[in-house]
Amino acid sequence: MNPTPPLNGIKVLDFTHVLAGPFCTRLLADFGADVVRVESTRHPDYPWPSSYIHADGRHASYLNTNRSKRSVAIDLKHEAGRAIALRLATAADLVVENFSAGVMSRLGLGYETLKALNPRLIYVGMSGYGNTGPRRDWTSMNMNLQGYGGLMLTTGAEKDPPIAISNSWNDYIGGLHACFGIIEALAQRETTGSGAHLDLSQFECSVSLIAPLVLSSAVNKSSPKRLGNRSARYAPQGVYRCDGRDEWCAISIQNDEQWRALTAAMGNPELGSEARFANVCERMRHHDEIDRRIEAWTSQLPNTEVEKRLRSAGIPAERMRRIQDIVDAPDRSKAFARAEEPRVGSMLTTTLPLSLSFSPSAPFRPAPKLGEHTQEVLKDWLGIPDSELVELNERGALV
Amino acid sequence: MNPTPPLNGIKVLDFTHVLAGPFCTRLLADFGADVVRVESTRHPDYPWPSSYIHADGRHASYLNTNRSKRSVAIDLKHEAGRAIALRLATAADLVVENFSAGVMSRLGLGYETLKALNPRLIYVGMSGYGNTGPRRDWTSMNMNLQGYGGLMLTTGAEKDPPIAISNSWNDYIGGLHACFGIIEALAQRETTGSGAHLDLSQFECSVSLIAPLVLSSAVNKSSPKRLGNRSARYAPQGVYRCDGRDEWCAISIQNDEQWRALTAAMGNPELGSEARFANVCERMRHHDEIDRRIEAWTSQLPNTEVEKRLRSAGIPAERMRRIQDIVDAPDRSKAFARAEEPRVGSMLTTTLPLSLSFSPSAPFRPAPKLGEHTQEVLKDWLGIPDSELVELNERGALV
Amino acid sequence: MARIIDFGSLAVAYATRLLAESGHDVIRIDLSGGDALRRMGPFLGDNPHLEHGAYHQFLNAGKRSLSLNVESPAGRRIFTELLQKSDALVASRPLPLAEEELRNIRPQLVFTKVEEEEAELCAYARSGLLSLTGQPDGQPTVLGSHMIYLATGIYVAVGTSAALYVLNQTGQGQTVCVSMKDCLETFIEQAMVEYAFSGTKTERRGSRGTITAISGALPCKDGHWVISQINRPGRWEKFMDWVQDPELMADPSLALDENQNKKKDFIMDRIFVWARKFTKTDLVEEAQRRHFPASPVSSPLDLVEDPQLIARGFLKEMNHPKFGRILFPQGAIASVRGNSLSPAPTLGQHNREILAELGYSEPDHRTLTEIGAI
Amino acid sequence: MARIIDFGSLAVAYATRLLAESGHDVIRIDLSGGDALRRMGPFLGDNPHLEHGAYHQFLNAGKRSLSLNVESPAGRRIFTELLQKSDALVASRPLPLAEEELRNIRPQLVFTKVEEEEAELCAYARSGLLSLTGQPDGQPTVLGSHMIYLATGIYVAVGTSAALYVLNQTGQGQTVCVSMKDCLETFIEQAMVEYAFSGTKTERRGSRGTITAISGALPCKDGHWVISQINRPGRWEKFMDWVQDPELMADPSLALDENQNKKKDFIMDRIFVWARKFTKTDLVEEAQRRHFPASPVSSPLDLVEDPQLIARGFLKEMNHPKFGRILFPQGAIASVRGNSLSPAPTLGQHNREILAELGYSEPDHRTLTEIGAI
Repeated sequence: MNPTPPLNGIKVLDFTHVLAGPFCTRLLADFGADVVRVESTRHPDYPWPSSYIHADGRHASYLNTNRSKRSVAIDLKHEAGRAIALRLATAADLVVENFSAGVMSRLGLGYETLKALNPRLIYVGMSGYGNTGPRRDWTSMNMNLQGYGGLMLTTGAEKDPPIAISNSWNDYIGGLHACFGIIEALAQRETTGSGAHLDLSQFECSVSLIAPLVLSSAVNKSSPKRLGNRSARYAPQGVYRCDGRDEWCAISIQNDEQWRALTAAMGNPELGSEARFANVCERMRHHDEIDRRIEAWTSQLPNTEVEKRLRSAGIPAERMRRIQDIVDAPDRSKAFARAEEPRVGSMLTTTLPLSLSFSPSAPFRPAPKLGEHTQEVLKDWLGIPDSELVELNERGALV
Repeated sequence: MNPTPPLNGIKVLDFTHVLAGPFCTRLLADFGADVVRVESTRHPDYPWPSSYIHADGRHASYLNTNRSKRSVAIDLKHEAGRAIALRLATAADLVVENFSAGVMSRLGLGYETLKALNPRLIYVGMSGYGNTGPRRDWTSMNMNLQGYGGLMLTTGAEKDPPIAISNSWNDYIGGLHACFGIIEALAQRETTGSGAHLDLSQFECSVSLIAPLVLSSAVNKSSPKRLGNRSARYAPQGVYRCDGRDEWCAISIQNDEQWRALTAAMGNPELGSEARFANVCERMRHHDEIDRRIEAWTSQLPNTEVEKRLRSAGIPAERMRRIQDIVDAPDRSKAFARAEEPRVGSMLTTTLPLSLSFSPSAPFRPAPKLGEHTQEVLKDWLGIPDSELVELNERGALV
Repeated sequence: MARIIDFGSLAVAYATRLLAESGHDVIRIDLSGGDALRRMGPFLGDNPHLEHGAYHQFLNAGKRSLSLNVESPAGRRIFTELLQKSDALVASRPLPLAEEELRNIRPQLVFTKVEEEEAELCAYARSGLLSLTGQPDGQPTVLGSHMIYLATGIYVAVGTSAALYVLNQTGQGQTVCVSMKDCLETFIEQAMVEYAFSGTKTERRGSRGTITAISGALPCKDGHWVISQINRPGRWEKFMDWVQDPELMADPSLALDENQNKKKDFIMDRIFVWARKFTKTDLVEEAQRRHFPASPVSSPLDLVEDPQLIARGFLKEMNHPKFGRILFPQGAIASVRGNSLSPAPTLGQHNREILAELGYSEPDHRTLTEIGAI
Repeated sequence: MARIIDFGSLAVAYATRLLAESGHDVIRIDLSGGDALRRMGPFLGDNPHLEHGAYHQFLNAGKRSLSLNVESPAGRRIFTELLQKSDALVASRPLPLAEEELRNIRPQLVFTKVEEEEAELCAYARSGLLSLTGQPDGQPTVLGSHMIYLATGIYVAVGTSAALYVLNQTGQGQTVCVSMKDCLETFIEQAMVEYAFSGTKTERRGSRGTITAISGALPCKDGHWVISQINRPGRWEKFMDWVQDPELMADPSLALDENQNKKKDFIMDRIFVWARKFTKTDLVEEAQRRHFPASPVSSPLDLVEDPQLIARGFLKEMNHPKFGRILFPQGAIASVRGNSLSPAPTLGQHNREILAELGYSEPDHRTLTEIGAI
């Protein structure tokens, strides 16, 4: 038996847009699933305003997020288009959507309808708040979930304003949870023979990541203190300003030995033998003072130098990398790889940052043009003859 | 300050007889207390029938148990004798007695009487069952306490008859507990200024040593299994018959490595690699079989040889020593030492098996002849002039 | 349902938590002295105790606990026997046996080998994410709640689940390798794409959005709220209908993307002045009525009472043996599946039943306790 | 009241138990994974668990528990600070610091250094005691209930108490050395004396006495009882009044010591035949009425209901947080002093209060928990 990717042969009908959904189905594609995006010129995907847009309307983010998938163009508001979508869903293992609550039902593609046609279907909703509950109709964006989901008020120190991450975050968190739920549902289908409806809430995915603090608040009747860059185990710990504009180095002193090594590296070994800094409890008590002492030293040096000196002394230290440091690094990690992308020659794309020793990942394929695979998929999945395709096209269902 | 023994200067008035009491006061004497035995020709001490009795009526056991003490002869049934005893008790720090319940009171030497005369007095009763409770009038001997106190039915294996130790045991246990209680009461007197009445029960001292099993029985409503020579942690463990009449060796295999070493020493290394003996759980299950295998080997060899071979292989093993092996051993332990004893030249006696780095033990002195120190003690403690002593003697109070 | 051994730190614990939410039999191998997870605050009832850690109570819910001294021969043996009866081992701790031995013992094993970073802050700095988090003029800051371990844990769960699916389909075991370092870098995807395609260098912006001009957290009467106003045709006008700010309305050109982006700080400042008169609830409910993505900014304590989390069963009442009736966060997967998790096990709570499953007797159990193997 | 640190195994634990019975503040330093004492069966409720061990529950009653990883720097520091505020350290475990350091840290310390034997059975064989225990024709056997450790423990308590007394009187600290090996040998005193004075070699005799002819345990209708008939003038006749055995009465010379000793097995066999028709209670009560030292032979379960132990408060009802209302053995010293002991502490139960006594804050407590120092 030749090893194949884990989800080889799994047919995914992908109704998702923006980021969380497409990110999830890209993971499925990397695992070898046949992901077919249902798109339409009437409703172009709008992931985020990007500085790169190709002539075919594809943004940079689309190219990265939707590579390795196929695209069928179907006008879901057209009766014949909807009929084709129903037939595709009947042939699919998986339908994924991240519309607002009720949209799929209004299109006649609700779970109950599709389940009746295909009892083995796994149907995944990925809306912001889920399709039930008082917030089901709320719309949400990444920043909403960062705020509502608790990230902003658990990040940063006591008395800081809410702090966000200036990047998508919840989309990835939601997409990863969905991907996990999907593979699990596929496995369980092998035992039960039945599909499933996963009405995922991205909000809940976000809250899950701070759930220990929610639990603590539920029992203790107060939110735990925000620690900022400090630790309850290690002291000192912080991100220290270095020489240069907005340059920083993270340092984490995990034991007394490292503390002494730090003070030695700072040229201040007598600090390391002071009783009031001798152990972690004392250092916690005098953290502010210690931070000032450390920063007086780090601010004289480039962060590369701080990092180098501390690491050679066995101290956990990492300078703050910027995006360009990561992307341009000669020893760039396995998280990114170059993929063929005809529109730009090749592009850097995110990989599955994990490897299975037996099952390979699927090779990268370029993001599709809108409707690029309509004919191919309708033949592959449904065996629809060219004649019928021509007719459907003429009726305007495949746009 | 010259170091002195811990209880230097403490005056002990010792009304004890047989073993538990005299053993306790010998410990006090070794700690430096001035122990004065109240004796009388009318009631000679009768510790146990011994093969050695000196012309002055002292048994071997008396000589060992009552060394380092002084003796005053007082007839407690004589009114003047009792008066002297009361004056001694008034001067004493400690009165120790192990009569049956009520005897001291009938002699007019009960706790309430003495306390009124000497509020700082520590008064210690050491009867079999204590001076209160439904068994207060029961008489008891070492074997009674071995049986009633639980030793006999916790020693040995399931279904064995009761098993005793053919030696005094509970007397030592009771005596040691009393000694501890006494030193504690002395220390507390320093803080409180008050004496105390310690109504010790030798029975309770004995039960204390198996109290974990009593507690277990209280909760589990059944006695725990008797393990004999086996262990709940180690297997195999046992006392194995060796070549010769009634020769034995104790072996305790505390881990898998020792098990393999044992089988190698037995010339049977394949046993050590058998899966069904590979770990302690398996060896517990097959303990009977393993014991047979071990004994088939040990019974071919003198126990000295078994011990030697196993110990050189790093296995805990000790041949069964008999009394004479211990006493005659050239490297005899610190538990015994020779002491001057004019009746026999010198004798082997039991020591305090512990050392204090600053406070020395008191030197050994020979056991007293009956009344040997009457005059001396009455002078030392009470300042009674010779004339009064002569008179008391004449009245027959000091016999 | 697979049997899965959980032998790791935070990322592994969240991965196996997800597997437990999904219905698998997860056995956490606990160190008898209590591992770092059990020792991680905050502590329920403010009691620093191995059974009170909030991370332990959340992450170990739905699992069974076997306390095991894997360094003792008997402990290693139990580990081996458990392995023989398990489908997956998810581990970031040093194993008591070599990797090739695992395969000999259990050829069909899914072995997920996770490299978790020891120094959280350093890992975050190294990944590039630190440069995206914090006030522009202040110290950049790590995400709260040790979230980056849990985020890594989802990848661990995904990889394990995929390998279990392959095992299920083909009988083939395999090793899944996941490094926290790689996982963290994937989360800069959006910034990476912008930079790779057009050289845009994303920087941290406090609590404001990067891509969308009108996006971020703002103070209001009783806390903070978030508005995220995607600029589609007609949206700006609808937004002004609501906000009615004369200075903003004085410049109709702000309806255009590029102008919004140029003046985004000015716009946000005006919205701030307007919004601070209202409560979170007023603002968010009115915004949602008008189809603007808005939301409150919640503290963990706020979330305890969230009607959506309660209505969907994400927060579900549990009668906890130690903490009584509490609202317990079931987790995103359990919530979707309608599962309720058992409370986190006490240390070694399932020793007896797991040993019995491995064929050990009651006396064996006692012996193994006495020798300190469990 | 002294503060005493308990840092040892069984013998030390019994010594410090006695000190706790006596009213001292005893702090047991517990290993965070649970030491051998906590792992020693039998287990209450038959549950092999660190809080269920009968030895732990008895020996640690009345003490406080501080869980401490003395190998960590912070743990060693706490140990040191505790030492500075303590009067005695009773230890058989390896110390986290050298002995001379102890004195530097706390010159007035009473340091009781105990050598406990690892291999109980071997220690017993080596001491000579094994040759005195068991059936004459069968395997000699160790005393039950790990009693020889507790017996050693009394010496440890005595030595510690004496040194504390000296400390109290003079302010002088010192080191007390106790070896289990030496202590065990002292218990052969009686046999040693007989041998040393007259060459008599005592051997084991099952459950019969050695010195007294008519002495030992005999079966009766419902178990066993013990008779110990010391031969004083007139006693034999009084005994015969009761027993009324024609074969014994046929030989009036048995009233003499030497004859009793020569025929002791014959006498005991006759008593056996007579006594097996009666119950323990019948025999013992009648014997005591007639002033013969007799007693029942009790199992641990029998002792739970013993009226004397209950009447004197040796067994006292305790409302145990884990096991409910139970009769709890207070101990021989507590019984004499009328003290009631608190239940054995759970592992680390007093961490908070002891750390507070040492000047640590609540946040310190959390940190020390997180880093695994406690």
